[in-house]
Amino acid sequence: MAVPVYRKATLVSRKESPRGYVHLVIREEQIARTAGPGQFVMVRGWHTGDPILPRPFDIVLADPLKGVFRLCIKVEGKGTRLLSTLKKGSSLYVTGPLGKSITEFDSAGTALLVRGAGAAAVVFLAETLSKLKKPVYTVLSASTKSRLVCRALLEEFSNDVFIATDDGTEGYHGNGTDILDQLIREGKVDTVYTCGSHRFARHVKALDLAGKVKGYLFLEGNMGCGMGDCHGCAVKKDGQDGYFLVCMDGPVFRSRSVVVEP
Amino acid sequence: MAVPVYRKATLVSRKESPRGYVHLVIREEQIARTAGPGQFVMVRGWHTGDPILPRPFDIVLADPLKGVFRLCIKVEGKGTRLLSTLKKGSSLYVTGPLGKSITEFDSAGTALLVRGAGAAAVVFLAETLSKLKKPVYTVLSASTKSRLVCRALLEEFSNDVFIATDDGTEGYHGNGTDILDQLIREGKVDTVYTCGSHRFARHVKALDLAGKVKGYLFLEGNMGCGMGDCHGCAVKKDGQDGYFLVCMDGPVFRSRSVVVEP
Amino acid sequence: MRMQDFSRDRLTSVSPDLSVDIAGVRFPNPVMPASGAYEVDEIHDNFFSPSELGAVINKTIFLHPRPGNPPPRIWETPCGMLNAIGIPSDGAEVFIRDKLPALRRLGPPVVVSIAGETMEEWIELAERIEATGMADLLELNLSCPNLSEGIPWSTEEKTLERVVSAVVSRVKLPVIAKLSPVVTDIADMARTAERAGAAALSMINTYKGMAIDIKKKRPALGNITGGLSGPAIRPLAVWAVYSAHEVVKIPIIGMGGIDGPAAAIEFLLAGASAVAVGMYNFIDPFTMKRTIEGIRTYLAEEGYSSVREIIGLAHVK
Amino acid sequence: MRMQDFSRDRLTSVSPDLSVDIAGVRFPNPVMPASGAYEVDEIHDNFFSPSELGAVINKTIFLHPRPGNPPPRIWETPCGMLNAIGIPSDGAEVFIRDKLPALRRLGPPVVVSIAGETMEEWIELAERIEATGMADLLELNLSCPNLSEGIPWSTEEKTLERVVSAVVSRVKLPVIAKLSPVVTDIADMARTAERAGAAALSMINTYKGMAIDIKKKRPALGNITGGLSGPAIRPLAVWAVYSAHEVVKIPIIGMGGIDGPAAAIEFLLAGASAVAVGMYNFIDPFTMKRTIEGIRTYLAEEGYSSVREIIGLAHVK
Ligand SMILES: Cc1cc2nc3c(=O)[nH]c(=O)nc-3n(C[C@H](O)[C@H](O)[C@H](O)COP(=O)(O)OP(=O)(O)OC[C@H]3O[C@@H](n4cnc5c(N)ncnc54)[C@H](O)[C@@H]3O)c2cc1C
Ligand SMILES: Cc1cc2nc3c(=O)[nH]c(=O)nc-3n(C[C@H](O)[C@H](O)[C@H](O)COP(=O)(O)OP(=O)(O)OC[C@H]3O[C@@H](n4cnc5c(N)ncnc54)[C@H](O)[C@@H]3O)c2cc1C
Ligand SMILES: Cc1cc2nc3c(=O)[nH]c(=O)nc-3n(C[C@H](O)[C@H](O)[C@H](O)COP(=O)(O)O)c2cc1C
Ligand SMILES: Cc1cc2nc3c(=O)[nH]c(=O)nc-3n(C[C@H](O)[C@H](O)[C@H](O)COP(=O)(O)O)c2cc1C
Ligand code: FES
Ligand code: FES
Repeated sequence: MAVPVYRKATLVSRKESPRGYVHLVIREEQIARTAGPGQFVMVRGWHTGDPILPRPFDIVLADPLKGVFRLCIKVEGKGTRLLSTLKKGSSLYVTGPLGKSITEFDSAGTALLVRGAGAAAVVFLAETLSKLKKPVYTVLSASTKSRLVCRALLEEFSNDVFIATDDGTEGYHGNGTDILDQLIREGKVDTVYTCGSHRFARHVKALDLAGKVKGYLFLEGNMGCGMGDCHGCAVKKDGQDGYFLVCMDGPVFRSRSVVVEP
Repeated sequence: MAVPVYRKATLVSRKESPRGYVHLVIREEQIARTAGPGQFVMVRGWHTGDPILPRPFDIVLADPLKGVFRLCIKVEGKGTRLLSTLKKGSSLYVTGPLGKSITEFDSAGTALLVRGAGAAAVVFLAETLSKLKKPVYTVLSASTKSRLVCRALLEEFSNDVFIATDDGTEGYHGNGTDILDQLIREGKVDTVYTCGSHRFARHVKALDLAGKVKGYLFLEGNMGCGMGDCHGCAVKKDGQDGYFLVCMDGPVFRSRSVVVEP
Repeated sequence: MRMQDFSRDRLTSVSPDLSVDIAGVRFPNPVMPASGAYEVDEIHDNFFSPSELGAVINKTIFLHPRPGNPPPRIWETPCGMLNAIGIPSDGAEVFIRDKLPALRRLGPPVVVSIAGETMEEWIELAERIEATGMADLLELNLSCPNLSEGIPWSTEEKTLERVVSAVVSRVKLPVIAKLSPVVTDIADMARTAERAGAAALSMINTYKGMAIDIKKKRPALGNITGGLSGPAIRPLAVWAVYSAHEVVKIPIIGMGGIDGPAAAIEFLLAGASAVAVGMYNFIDPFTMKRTIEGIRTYLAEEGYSSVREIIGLAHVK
Repeated sequence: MRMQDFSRDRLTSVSPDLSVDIAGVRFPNPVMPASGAYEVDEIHDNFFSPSELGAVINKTIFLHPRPGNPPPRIWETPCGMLNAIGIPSDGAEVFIRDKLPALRRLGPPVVVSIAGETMEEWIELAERIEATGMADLLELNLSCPNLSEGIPWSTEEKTLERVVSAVVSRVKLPVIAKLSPVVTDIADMARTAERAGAAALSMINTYKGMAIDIKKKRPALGNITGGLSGPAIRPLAVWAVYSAHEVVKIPIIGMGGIDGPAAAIEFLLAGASAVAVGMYNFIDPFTMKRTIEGIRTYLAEEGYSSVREIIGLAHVK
């Protein structure tokens, strides 16, 4: 396993796309060199104060040669707002890579069912699978066309990207799970990763329990440290007592092993 | 009296001179228009956190036409360090002008006895006196030549600037009070303002009590608000019970009216 | 056209009612200054008019003049500050003559904050304030941590009961008991104050703390210890209000680290009927105005027609 | 040449001694983790070696396994955080088999933090830890605010006295009593713990607090309340240590909001013989290392030859 580092790093570029999502490219060579799909970093763009804790973000892509990695951040509250206003050249503190890297790639076909900032979580996996010439089908969902996230990247690494919007402004007018079900019926996928929607998570877990796919969830949780110190990021185990820690046991979990909140 | 405003203002330029002192020029038209000598502003270049309170700084000069005013900040602790790293174009929150403006200018000759950041406090007064064609003699003291603050500005507005350094690297090798005493003996000054040294303050107060000059002190104190809310900036009255508030009753005090700390 | 008029009507009709009732006194909105952290004068009037506040209050007065503590009186801490002001006071006479009439003229209900050094002083001061006819509510500062006279009145149940019931028995004005949080369980103190006849509670005063100046190697404050206020203590204060709300029926004025609408709403949801802003007035003199406006926006966005609907809403039944 | 050698000698001789004595155990330096806020594993070893610490400690264990509280377990607050982890624990057996030997091998003194749900559990657990021969000190977590079993053991003098003296009478290991600050006067509790036989004190555990999620209009934590830690509480914790130092002779391990050397030095000057870093490990995993180095620099610059010279120095006599 790659052991994480804590470093002062430099913001080498920032871009907003779509509105409300900023893409940050950060220079930190060791993280760029050792990160794998599914891993995340803890980022702090402020000194002690309010906010005080670092924030977790998935590594969208890492370029070991250039020594940079990319995040895609949805502007939500205090921390993400501050991060979104950082200017090129600013310093930030990053700890990573954190969490378990995905290491099994032996599926016949993989579906990525994502929505909102959840799209950021699976880009690295899509890239890895595409390098391994494994078929990747992405179902990218949003409320409306202008809220589709990481679309170009996912198109680059997927065999096919299916768009689903709630209002029908682009692609399928309806629920992304319908497209997933269709892909399964067509026998194209035996493995599904999902991120960004509780509804998706419940659906994938049901498919997993029914034996139709191997289902995986990218989970979140309020994180204090990202490295097992605080025990804050608990998620309930399914079928046994106790909790997993998202930062140490995840952030990617087999869907049947965890309780999905309603 | 000019009533203070609380505004988001813009940093239009910053310059370090000498090392460890930054000069900030801030655009805020109302403050620039209404400020008078002896007044100060409370400045915050951060959001809630650590530091949290605004910091007080004397208005070095105000340009009502350009709508800007200037501060000269000695880098001391957290707050001044953060202020010193602000880049041109940054926003800061300013409240001002605060404190009582100096309004008596009928002295025959005025001496300004200053050291360190204390030099920043008297520039505005020197400018005002020079506009009124009143003689101004400045005694500018420092540990060594390279620590002389606001020298060029004081030279511009004073009839004479006498330098005193502890190590003799420039000007008089010794205590600035010797030069002051000489000016008084020569009959050039009947009024003294001092800032930046407890030793100077004690000396001026002694002269004042002895009836040799009208002595005035620029006082400091830990300030929470700068406008009379917190009662934090207390300074003990001399000759009577109780305290003055530096922010409301000062920051400039007749030296005989206050207790000078040892 | 008609459609537009109609929707404008609807918007008007849902503009939420901000008024609250504190012990029979109507506050036009639930936001007031905390005692000792906001002066009514020309400077402040220029930021926004104190007549827009839910209520006004003076810095605690004592019967006799007091000089306050020697400096340093304040010290910054992470997201907070320590103060050991020591309540300088002009005494009752000057207050009644010079300051109270000015507060009265502003419009909002007037809360007069008082403190006594002895039981007799509490009673005399309360009676003198009542006699002016210029106060709507009396707040007993039972909780200042900076007095050398000993521990605050509200950290011991019997003492608290004694002073509150003594004052309540002598005046008709509704009495607010302002409690110290430096106790094992503040809900017990809230219950005691209610039983003793308090018509409302102010919660909380500052927490006892200290800082050390590591350059001087001495306590940073002239008084050695001071009271901690500011956003740092907000989670403690919200809990104090929440736990008191579970056991008392009288209204609570919540405070401790309120820096804007979100924080104020936390207190309302926890069970405060009104809120007070202390330290943050120093940092942003518009905090109270922003808070009033932000509460209004929150209520409108969340579909409430009155602030009273959200008071205590966070309680898990 | 001789001159140079001489001055190098002098420099060496003034390089300050960081070691302290806690209840007869020598800590090579006064900086350790706070229980429950630092794991010893490969990840952390990669930042800096835990063998550089003044002491090591485990997250509090109970006799039997416990799952901990439902999420959300943590919530950020201004300059602090609330936690309601609920002390998930593998229980004594797994701890003694898997974790304790790893702590022991690191080098620094090993403090084992334990808690019981009943008097019998306290005693059994203490005896089992002592029997391993792998602990140097036993820390009794008498102060966790997140247990549903009732109020912390150390908020009531009789209970505190009972549990400390029971454990002390059964084991030879020096016992550290970790106190809750949620009391009217923590100095009383410090005195009680000393009288009951505690060989040292850890001060303080977290303050009871809560936050409300204003979007959900519900308490932010799964457990409703939690414990507040971080720089926000530092002025309260410094006061706790300072006031206890005035009344007890046993050494104090100070903690609460330490984020680097300056904060640690505040605690030492207030009377702590060692310090512990909790929440700040999450924010900057190098905090403890920075703190050790910064204390050394401070001592050298201020001309002290041992950290012991500054312990309690801020007390105004
Ligand atoms: C492993 C992991 C990977 C993530 N990857 C991404 C990503 O790639 N892109 C992205 O936009 N977002 C991602 N998130 C969510 C992101 O961390 C939160 O949106 C962010 O922390 C919110 O911070 P804030 O200050 O803006 O919000 P605030 O609401 O102000 O935060 C307040 C507190 O709540 C916590 N918090 C609030 N919402 C969340 C949340 N959803 N998850 C965890 N903690 C939360 C914060 O850490 C903070 O302590 C990820 C979360 C996790 C756990
Ligand atoms: C009326 C007035 C005018 C001033 N004018 C100038 C000026 O023109 N140029 C200049 O360089 N300095 C000036 N000062 C001093 C300046 O305000 C302090 O140096 C500054 O507040 C230190 O902040 P810090 O965060 O860097 O220091 P820190 O030591 O980190 O501050 C910690 C706390 O102590 C308070 N504090 C520390 N030192 C002082 C001090 N000397 N005076 C007041 N509060 C202090 C701070 O407000 C803060 O709350 C003035 C002070 C006053 C009261
Ligand atoms: C500088 C200062 C002075 C205070 N003076 C008083 C006072 O005179 N009477 C009183 O009841 N409370 C006083 N307080 C306490 C506040 O009213 C309030 O209870 C406390 O500060 C918590 O609110 P905050 O965190 O918003 O400041 C004072 C607080 C500060 C910061
Ligand atoms: C996430 C978390 C978990 C904690 N778990 C424990 C624990 O298991 N046992 C214990 O004695 N204290 C525990 N504490 C309290 C700390 O040891 C410490 O006393 C407190 O957090 C104050 O220090 P700090 O402000 O540096 O965090 C915990 C604190 C945090 C933040
Ligand atoms: S975030 Fe701290 S243990 Fe997972
Ligand atoms: S700084 Fe607040 S009263 Fe002077």
